[in-house]
Amino acid sequence: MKYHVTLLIELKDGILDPQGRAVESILQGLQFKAQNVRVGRVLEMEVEAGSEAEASAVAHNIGKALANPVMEVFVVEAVKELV
Amino acid sequence: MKYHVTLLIELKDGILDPQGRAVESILQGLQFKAQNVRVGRVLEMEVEAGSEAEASAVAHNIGKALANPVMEVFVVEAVKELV
Amino acid sequence: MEGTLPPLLQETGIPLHEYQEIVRLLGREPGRLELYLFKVMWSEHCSYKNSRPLLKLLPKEGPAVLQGPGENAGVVEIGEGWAVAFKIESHNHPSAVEPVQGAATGVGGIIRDIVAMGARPIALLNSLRFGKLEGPEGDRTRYLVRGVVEGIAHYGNAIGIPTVGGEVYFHPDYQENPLVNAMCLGLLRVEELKKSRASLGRPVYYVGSKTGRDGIGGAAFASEELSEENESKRPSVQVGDPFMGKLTLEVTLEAIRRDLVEGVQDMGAAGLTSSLSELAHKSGLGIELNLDLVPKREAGMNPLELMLSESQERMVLVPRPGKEKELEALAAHYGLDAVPVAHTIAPPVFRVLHQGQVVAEVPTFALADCPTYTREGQEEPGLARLREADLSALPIPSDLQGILLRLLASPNLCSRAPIFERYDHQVGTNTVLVPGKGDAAILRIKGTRRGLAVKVDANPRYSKLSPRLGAMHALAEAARNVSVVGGKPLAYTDGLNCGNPETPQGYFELSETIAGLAEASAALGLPVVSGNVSLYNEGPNYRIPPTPMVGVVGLLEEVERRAELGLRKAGEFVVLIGSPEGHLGASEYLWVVHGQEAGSPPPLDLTMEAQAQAAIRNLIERGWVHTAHDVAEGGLAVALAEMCLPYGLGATLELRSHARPDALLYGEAPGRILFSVDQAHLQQAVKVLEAYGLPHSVLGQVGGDHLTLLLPKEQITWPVEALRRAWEQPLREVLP
Amino acid sequence: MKVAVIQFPGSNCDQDAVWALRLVGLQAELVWHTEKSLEGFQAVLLPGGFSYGDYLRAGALAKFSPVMEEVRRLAERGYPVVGICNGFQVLTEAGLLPGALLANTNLHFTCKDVFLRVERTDLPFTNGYQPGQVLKIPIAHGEGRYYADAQTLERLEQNRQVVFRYVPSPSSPAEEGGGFNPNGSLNDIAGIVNERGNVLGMMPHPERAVEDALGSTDGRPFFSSLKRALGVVA
Ligand SMILES: Nc1ncnc2c1ncn2[C@@H]1O[C@H](COP(=O)(O)OP(=O)(O)O)[C@@H](O)[C@H]1O
Ligand SMILES: [Mg+2]
Repeated sequence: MKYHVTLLIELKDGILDPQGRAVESILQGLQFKAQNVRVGRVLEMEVEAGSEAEASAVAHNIGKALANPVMEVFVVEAVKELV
Repeated sequence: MKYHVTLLIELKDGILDPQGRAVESILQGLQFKAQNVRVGRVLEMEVEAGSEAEASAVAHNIGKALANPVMEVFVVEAVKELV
Repeated sequence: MEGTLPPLLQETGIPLHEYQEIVRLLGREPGRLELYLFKVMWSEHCSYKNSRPLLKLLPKEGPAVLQGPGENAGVVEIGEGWAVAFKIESHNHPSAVEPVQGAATGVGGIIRDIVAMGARPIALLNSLRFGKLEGPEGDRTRYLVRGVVEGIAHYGNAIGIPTVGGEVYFHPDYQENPLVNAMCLGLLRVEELKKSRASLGRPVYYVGSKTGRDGIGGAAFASEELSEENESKRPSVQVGDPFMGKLTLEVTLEAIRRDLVEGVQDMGAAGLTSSLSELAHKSGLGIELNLDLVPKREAGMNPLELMLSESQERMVLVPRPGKEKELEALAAHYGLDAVPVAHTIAPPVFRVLHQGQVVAEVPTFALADCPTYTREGQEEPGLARLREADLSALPIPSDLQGILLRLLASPNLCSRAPIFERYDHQVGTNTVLVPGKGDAAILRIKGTRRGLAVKVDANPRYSKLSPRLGAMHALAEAARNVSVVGGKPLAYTDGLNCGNPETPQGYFELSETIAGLAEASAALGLPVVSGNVSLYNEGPNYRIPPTPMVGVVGLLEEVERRAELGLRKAGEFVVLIGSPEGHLGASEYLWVVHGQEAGSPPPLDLTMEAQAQAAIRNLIERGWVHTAHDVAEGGLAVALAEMCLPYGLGATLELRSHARPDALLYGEAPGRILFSVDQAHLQQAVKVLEAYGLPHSVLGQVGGDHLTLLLPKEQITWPVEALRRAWEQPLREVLP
Repeated sequence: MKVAVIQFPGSNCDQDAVWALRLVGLQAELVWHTEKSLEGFQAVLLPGGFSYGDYLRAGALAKFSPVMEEVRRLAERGYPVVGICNGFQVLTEAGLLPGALLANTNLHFTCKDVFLRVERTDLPFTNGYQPGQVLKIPIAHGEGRYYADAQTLERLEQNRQVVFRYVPSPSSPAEEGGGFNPNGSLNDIAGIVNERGNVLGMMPHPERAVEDALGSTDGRPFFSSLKRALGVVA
């Protein structure tokens, strides 16, 4: 079966996020009340797996392979079966 | 009240995503069965708003300001009240 | 407090005798925070405790030197009221941990050192060392190469300073410990030279990014061996922000141009601790810092974290009396924090306040006066035997033609375009000799007819087999590279990367390297004006070869009178300065073809070296020579091939000598320079060489699309296209 | 006749643009991005660099700068507006030019000489070139892949809004087959102009090719064209 996976890869807390900082100052300039903006990457993909649990596990391993453990954390945001 | 907002900004379907392709070939090299990988951005931030609906609306406007409609779409992925 | 001492010593890793010295200097036991201030200031990185006595050997004076070692960067006068500031700095350990950010922050850090002198940075260079590309280790090497190159490009391109040169070596001894050194060059008006100084009672401003928990303890960390047990000590990764870097640079330079500041200091390793205590110490004053005023990125940072943070993109500015508001307005214009976090005081102490309490108070001289060490060195056993190996019995390969293709395709000799194409080498529109076009980069100075030539060099194979001779070669070669483009070498900066100085071998390599540099400096008349020492590049199972990365800066009075390395005109004559025979010892050929790293690096006659360099500069200055190239790794055949590649033009040349053909084609020797000259000037050029007392030979003529070499007993021909194919590909596979 | 060179925080080719403009005898002045008026300027140049660090997307944050309203006004009034590299990215982000610039297909910053064919010489920026002339001009960018949807592309081609196109090096036609397009731009587009012909954006850097010392002078007519268009007598 095929699953659609959404994976977020974000900077660890405490690691400087220059992008987030720049976006935040622009948003504040535009009068948005936004704070602590952090910018990360989102990966969307399709994976083959026998079950949702298996797809989750695959997504987890992919996160591990792609995130830089020195600076980043990842979250498996969603796993959905594709029809 | 403060809300935590997660916003995804992604390339429209059909637009060549070389980064997605590069990630896909890395993943396939690692024997993952991943396909149609697309790479976008995730923004996490805190916004002030009177209600969840209002926070959603703010997030929506931020998405509009930051995404480029020529090639991108945005999704307000989550809005959660912060305690 | 007393009771907590033993664990505290364990925690900080300060040796007992140094602790006793601290107690003596203070006249009391230090508190925990105070002890940490000593820990970072007395680290090798900040105190040079093992290298300072040795560095004293280096000649530091010259007529053009405005500022020698001791400030943020060295400064040399270049005429018409202009001066150039430059320095090299290592970021080896951070780059091993996180290659992209490690390299990026290395670039950012060296830029701030140049800016702190009042100079506008105009060029960046880098000197990189990696392990093997082949075999199972290749994956990690490629990961590091990609990351480091990306980091350098990311920071340099965005901040808008061209990366105009550098060098890259692959050698198995760097497998566990890559080296990333960055050099920056800046231009200033002589009257705008700034130092790290403040007068009494002045507010001291913190300008730039907010402070986070970045790289806590990084300076101390950099001086420790990287080992598994150390894992927990790893600081949180420092992230470079070239955007903030650019704003900080503009604020600082504008403040200097408008004469708003009396002193400038960058905040580099050991952050607030080192920048403020050194500023006070150099000014003969004390300083009082209020941590509550420090702009913070994260909540709840304690004094220790604030004092040790190595957050990037921060500067220290001391306004002139009455200029405080103007400085604040200037920073606000660029959207930067500018806060008077400290002020200078008469008692020579570094006093730190936190929430109304004095949390540390130590004499500034005590922090600066780390005990120094002179040790006994001893050469690695077995190395002498390796160096004295008899290579005369080495078989002469039958396929001399194919060897050139192999050498051109070897990682140390192949095209660097896949790397430098990722660097903006033209921003600023001053780069008149871009990477790949010449042995050194040339930058013109707008508004004058002058130009600067710059190159950084070091041959790890030479230094491994003979640290002293290797260091001499590094300086000779960097200077030669500057000379062959037409620049007169003025001074140099050196990045000394070595092993653990506390071992006899590590100390031997460091001291021999410095001794070699000192000897070559004196002979070539080149002072050192700045530099960096990175020690402890060693682990339980490895030690890097001593790697003195020497960055030479030279002046062209007429930037139009310069040479590049490509042969451009058919019919020109190719002339070799020096002997056609090279040495096999420590050569690239010996390694690539025979799999050996042995023998001695070639002998170096510094008098002849200086003459050869003067002669080629003379020929370029006269406008007779537009193409020149030094003969380095890979020998004559490789150098000639490199001259054919830029314009696809070949040559037919005769090498008259009875040496073994492999030594003739691929042997190495210093002081050798190839150039081309048209018929009209050939005789005169030869006369110049004779006047300099230099051996030389006219090898033949430029033309066609083949490189043909006539040896006494055979003739070898290569299509230039075939040479190009071999040379272009290898690094493309690493950096597609 | 004065050209405003806009400085965004993070612009870094601003001084180079001023240098090139002055070299051909135009007056040029730097204008900080918070300025709200461009009174007294007859043309605007948005220079290369990394405005706001190119964070989020190249050019994405600069479009919010106060000066951009005024740039838009001048553009609407028909004044020449040029965006080079990052400036081109800002113009597309701000909607002053159609399309967008995406990450190069090679996924990295690329700095090298490329070849461009001049497709139109009836513009204030190109009147000094010959039709079809091939120029050697450097690029230096990581996000230069021109993209627009099919209708927009077709309209651009029909209206002759493509001004510069990447072409193979005249000396090594071996690159034929696409290798000459450095970033994967659709239709090999290197620079475009708006319908009215007064707003131009291009990824290559003509200001880096204005003197022999820099290896090419092919960018010089770009600035002298502008000077002629602005009616400055040499
Ligand atoms: N190998 C060396 N040769 C010459 N000068 C050196 C060397 N190493 C360090 N120096 C000089 O010692 C001073 C202190 O260096 P460093 O602590 O690296 O400065 P910073 O903290 O400004 O980076 C500088 O002036 C530097 O140029
Ligand atoms: Mg410094």
